[in-house]
Amino acid sequence: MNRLLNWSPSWQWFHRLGSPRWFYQASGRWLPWLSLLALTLLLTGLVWGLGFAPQDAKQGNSFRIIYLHVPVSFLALAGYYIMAIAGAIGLIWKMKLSYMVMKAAAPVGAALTFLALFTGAVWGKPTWGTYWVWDARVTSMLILLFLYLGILALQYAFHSNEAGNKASAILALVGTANIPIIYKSVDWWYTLHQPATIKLTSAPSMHPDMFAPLLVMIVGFYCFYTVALLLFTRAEILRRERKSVWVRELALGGPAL
Amino acid sequence: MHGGFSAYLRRDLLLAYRRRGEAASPLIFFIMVSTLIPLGITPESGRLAEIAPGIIWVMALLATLLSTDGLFANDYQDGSLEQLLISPQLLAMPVLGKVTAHWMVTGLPLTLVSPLLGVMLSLPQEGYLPLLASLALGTACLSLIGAVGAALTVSLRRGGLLLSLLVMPLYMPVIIFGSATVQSAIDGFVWFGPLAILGAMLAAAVALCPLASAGALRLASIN
Amino acid sequence: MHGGFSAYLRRDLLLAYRRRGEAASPLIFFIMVSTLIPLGITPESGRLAEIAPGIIWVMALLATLLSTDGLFANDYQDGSLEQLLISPQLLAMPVLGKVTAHWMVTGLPLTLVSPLLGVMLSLPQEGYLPLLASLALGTACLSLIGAVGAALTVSLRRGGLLLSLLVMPLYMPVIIFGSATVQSAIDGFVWFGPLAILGAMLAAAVALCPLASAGALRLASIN
Amino acid sequence: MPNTSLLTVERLCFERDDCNVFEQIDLRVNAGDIVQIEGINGSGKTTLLRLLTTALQPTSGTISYSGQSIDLCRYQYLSDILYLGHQPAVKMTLTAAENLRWMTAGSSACPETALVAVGLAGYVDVPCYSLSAGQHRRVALARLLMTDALVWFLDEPFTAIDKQGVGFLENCMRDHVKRGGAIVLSSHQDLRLDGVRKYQLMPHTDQRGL
Amino acid sequence: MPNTSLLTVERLCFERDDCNVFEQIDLRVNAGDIVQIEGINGSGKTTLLRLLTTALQPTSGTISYSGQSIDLCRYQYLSDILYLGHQPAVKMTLTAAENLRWMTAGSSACPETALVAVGLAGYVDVPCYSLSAGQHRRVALARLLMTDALVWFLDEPFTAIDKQGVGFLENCMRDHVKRGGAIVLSSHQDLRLDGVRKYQLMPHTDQRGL
Ligand code: HEM
Ligand SMILES: Nc1ncnc2c1ncn2[C@@H]1O[C@H](COP(=O)(O)OP(=O)(O)OP(=O)(O)O)[C@@H](O)[C@H]1O
Ligand SMILES: Nc1ncnc2c1ncn2[C@@H]1O[C@H](COP(=O)(O)OP(=O)(O)OP(=O)(O)O)[C@@H](O)[C@H]1O
Ligand SMILES: [Mg+2]
Ligand SMILES: [Mg+2]
Repeated sequence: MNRLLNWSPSWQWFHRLGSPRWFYQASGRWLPWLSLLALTLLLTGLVWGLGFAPQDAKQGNSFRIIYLHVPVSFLALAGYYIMAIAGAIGLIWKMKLSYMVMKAAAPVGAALTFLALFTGAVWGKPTWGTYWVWDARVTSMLILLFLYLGILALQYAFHSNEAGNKASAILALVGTANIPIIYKSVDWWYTLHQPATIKLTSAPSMHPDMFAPLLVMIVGFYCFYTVALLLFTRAEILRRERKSVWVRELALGGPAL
Repeated sequence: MHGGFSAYLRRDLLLAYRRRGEAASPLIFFIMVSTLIPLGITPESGRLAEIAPGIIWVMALLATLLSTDGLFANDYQDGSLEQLLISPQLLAMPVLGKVTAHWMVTGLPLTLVSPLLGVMLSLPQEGYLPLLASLALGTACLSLIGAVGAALTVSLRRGGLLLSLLVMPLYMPVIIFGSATVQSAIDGFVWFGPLAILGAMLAAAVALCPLASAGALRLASIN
Repeated sequence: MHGGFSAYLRRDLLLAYRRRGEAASPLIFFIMVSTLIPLGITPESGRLAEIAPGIIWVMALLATLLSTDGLFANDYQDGSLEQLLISPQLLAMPVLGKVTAHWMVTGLPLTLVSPLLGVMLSLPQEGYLPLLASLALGTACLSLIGAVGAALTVSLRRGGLLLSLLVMPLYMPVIIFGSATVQSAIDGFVWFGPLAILGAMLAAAVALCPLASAGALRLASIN
Repeated sequence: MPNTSLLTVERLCFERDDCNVFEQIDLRVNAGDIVQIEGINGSGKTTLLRLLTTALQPTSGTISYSGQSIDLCRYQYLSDILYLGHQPAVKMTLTAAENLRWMTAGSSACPETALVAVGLAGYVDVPCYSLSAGQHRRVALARLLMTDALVWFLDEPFTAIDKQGVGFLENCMRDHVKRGGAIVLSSHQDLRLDGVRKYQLMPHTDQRGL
Repeated sequence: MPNTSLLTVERLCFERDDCNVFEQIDLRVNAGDIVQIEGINGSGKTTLLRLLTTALQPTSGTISYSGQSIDLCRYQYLSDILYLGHQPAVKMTLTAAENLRWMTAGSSACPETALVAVGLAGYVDVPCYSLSAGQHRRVALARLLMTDALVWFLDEPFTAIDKQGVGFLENCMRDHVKRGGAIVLSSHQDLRLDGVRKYQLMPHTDQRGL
């Protein structure tokens, strides 16, 4: 297996990607562009959505929180899978960088999940009349937050970086199976007891004028997520490689990246 | 030695037998907390009956969770775990043996004593059989999932509550289907559906959890 | 050093700070189990509201109970307890210091986070202030009483669940008056009565529990 | 020193679960003495030391400190002794310096200096979980450099300590007794010090094979 | 023995959290060898033994058993070794005999005989929590009398053992190597055996003070 990795040329990119130093330098080149893109998209989406999109017939202006809520929720979920995949790659190919990405994805994801819950709760007050209901999606989101927190806590509870990385990767993988199960089960369990009075997707197929800014926001948030992930990963790389020659050179005012 | 399965099963049962008082604790915890409920919530039997399936399940879950903590901790402290890690056999088999022993001294007695709590919490007649069946399958799932958490936290001194953070989210599907089994029986629906799902979860857990625990245990020596 | 009170308070806070992840666990346990309840019992806000005060109190009790286990266990294992026992000062003061630290890292955060759970379990508006007040007093009682149990079981390896047997009966009055405080506020009665009783219990516990724990700790070295 | 010795043990008996661990121990420790308790494994050395430090209560017999029963001058006695048991009482999550500062609270000496003296230079601010077995014990042994205690009770102090460390410890003990202190220790190794008095503990005859 | 040695360690490196514990260890252990690993506290003796027993994974370098990398003959290797670490792996609630029977499951020798041989006559059926520190370690050491393992790894086997016990252990080791076995042990004490090869571990220079 190892020999395969070493000799097959098609694996070279993979190996290079595994080098923290290469990644640090490359991501340094991508970052300004990505940040710029994220900023423009988010600003456009926000101004468009909050200022120009038509008002909702039933919900009035309160619906505008959708422009925050939906992208954040999407990314909170997607972020978990990104984290789990990074962990799996780390476990299988013993790739240091992959663990660093996983470690960076945990706080970002946890923050996004919290934001999703928070925006949802704020939105819930005007629409449902209460901040909180035990609906399938809401519950699975809460459990997602717990999973994120568990991974964060586990990571920091270990003294040894290596053990912490492997442990959180294992937990992330076990959790991956859990999210769909939770979602399905809560959905099923809720409908067993009473008809679905509250559905998140109650908004009838959206008006295109409302939907376009939402799309912009979603793409913008994806870019923002990438930027955040890169920043956290770079910080982790510096911390982890602080003893290596290239980081020392960097700290001593080496070539700007 | 069947890859260590039966050896570890027997040893852990012997250890539990030597500390009978301790081994009975989850059971007593289960009973005791269930008596706290009427004190804290309501003594009216009508309202108790409504919440009984859920309460019994939640308490069974907590009792299992609390005893899971000790699954590998003693072995870690006295060096037995290190010996296990360098033994030639596949690690998953001894782990499965230990989990089975754990279930036999916690989940099984809990299941057997649950009808008593049903009486105390005025559980309706139709609920007893599904309660027994769902607890039997469900607590086995809980022991298996708990083993993964216990293995992950074994090298962290006093990981007991961290453990609950890790495994509680993984426990949630079990409790949903567990209490749904009982609830649908009480409401007059067929209760094989949720029970079958519990069975499927158990099958998956038997296959995967010992492997995940074995992987996690190897981390203990690195830390 | 004020008879060791502040020294031990500071040390235990430092230790908790060093293991922040662990120290946050009772809190997380509290939140997590409170989410189990709707899953296990019912998600309807009307019915949740009825049982919310009791559930929150039972869960706060369990969270405190679980973390009590570690109050002296670490010190026993690494030999610090032996050193404490042969130190010249009165044993009760260090014990009180340790219990205070324990309350500050479990009971206090639990109290502060309880309104959040109130929201999740649809606790009626009038219940929040009494919930906070009763939890603040009550968790302090629980920590003090728990210390006696922890001291009694410290020399028994893995006394976690045995501990619960010992202290649970002593916890009952606390939970009765604690949840009664909240319940009577919701029902529109004056809630100072039960709260005052909680306060009296706390005063008695502060006076007696450190002495009882000190006595119990001396037994640990005999075993 | 006058004719009252620092520590006098008279007819000390201890039984555990109706089974005699030892009978009738008589021992005098004067200022300047090093008493090494010897005996095969299980002969009761640890038990004796724990009795002397009041961690255990004797079944009968008396222990006196400067001529006074230690039950009467408990505070004084406990302030004047130092006990290093089997377990080093080192907290894993604290650094070596924090541990030592905490263990010797009230002492005016500097923990960092003591740690460097016991060979832990470079490990002063490292959390103790990442120390080796011998380094753990060294953290605890650093207490000896910082204490004002008159009587030291050391239970197998050389466990896990390397040769150079043993030499250092022996010097430490020599200095202590020169200053008028006294030491009671248990060890299976012979000390390279002059004037060590050995006290041989006989294994109890009352075997537990009932 | 032919020119392949029993255990060959080549260019073994281990780093913990990017901090070298040691670099480039080369070691050959032949049948009949006793290798004593020496070094000051914290020099990495325990770490080396745990690497050799596969409890830790080396950062680089190879360990081979009878000329084959131990990753390839893992089952065979682990069946042929015995490791006694710092902690004796003795269960407190089981009796000495039960502990030993359990630890040596599969062996045909009689645990009671072995316990008597290590000086625990009268303690065979006593729960281990009422044994002294040295007696605990003797229970674990009794494994040496019952095992078929070829290579023994012993981490400070003389800890807490009295003089007579040390002599007994040394005899035990002599017999083992005479039978063609090999022993790698760490100890701060000098062994009174012939032909002990010493391997000196240097403390790692890469100090952790950044
Ligand atoms: C704390 C409460 C809430 C949480 C945790 C939450 C969670 C989520 C999640 C995870 C998603 C996207 C994932 C998916 O599409 O499957 C989502 C989408 C959405 N949410 Fe929420 N939500 C909450 C409250 C609300 C409220 C109060 C409303 C408004 C009535 C709402 C309306 C929506 C809409 C319209 C979508 C997009 C629907 C879709 O494209 O599928 N949510 N929410
Ligand atoms: N769990 C750990 N985490 C981080 N560093 C550790 C850990 N255990 C040991 N070390 C470090 O590794 C080095 C080697 O430790 P090791 O236990 O192998 O030493 P040793 O030679 O066995 O010492 P001793 O003679 O004291 O037993 C030490 O400097 C120690 O500080
Ligand atoms: N907790 C206990 N309960 C019952 N008996 C005990 C306990 N601890 C020790 N003993 C018994 O008391 C006797 C003396 O034990 P002690 O630990 O004092 O021996 P020791 O001389 O220190 O031995 P070692 O050299 O092995 O440290 C032993 O025979 C032991 O079996
Ligand atoms: Mg002893
Ligand atoms: Mg060592």
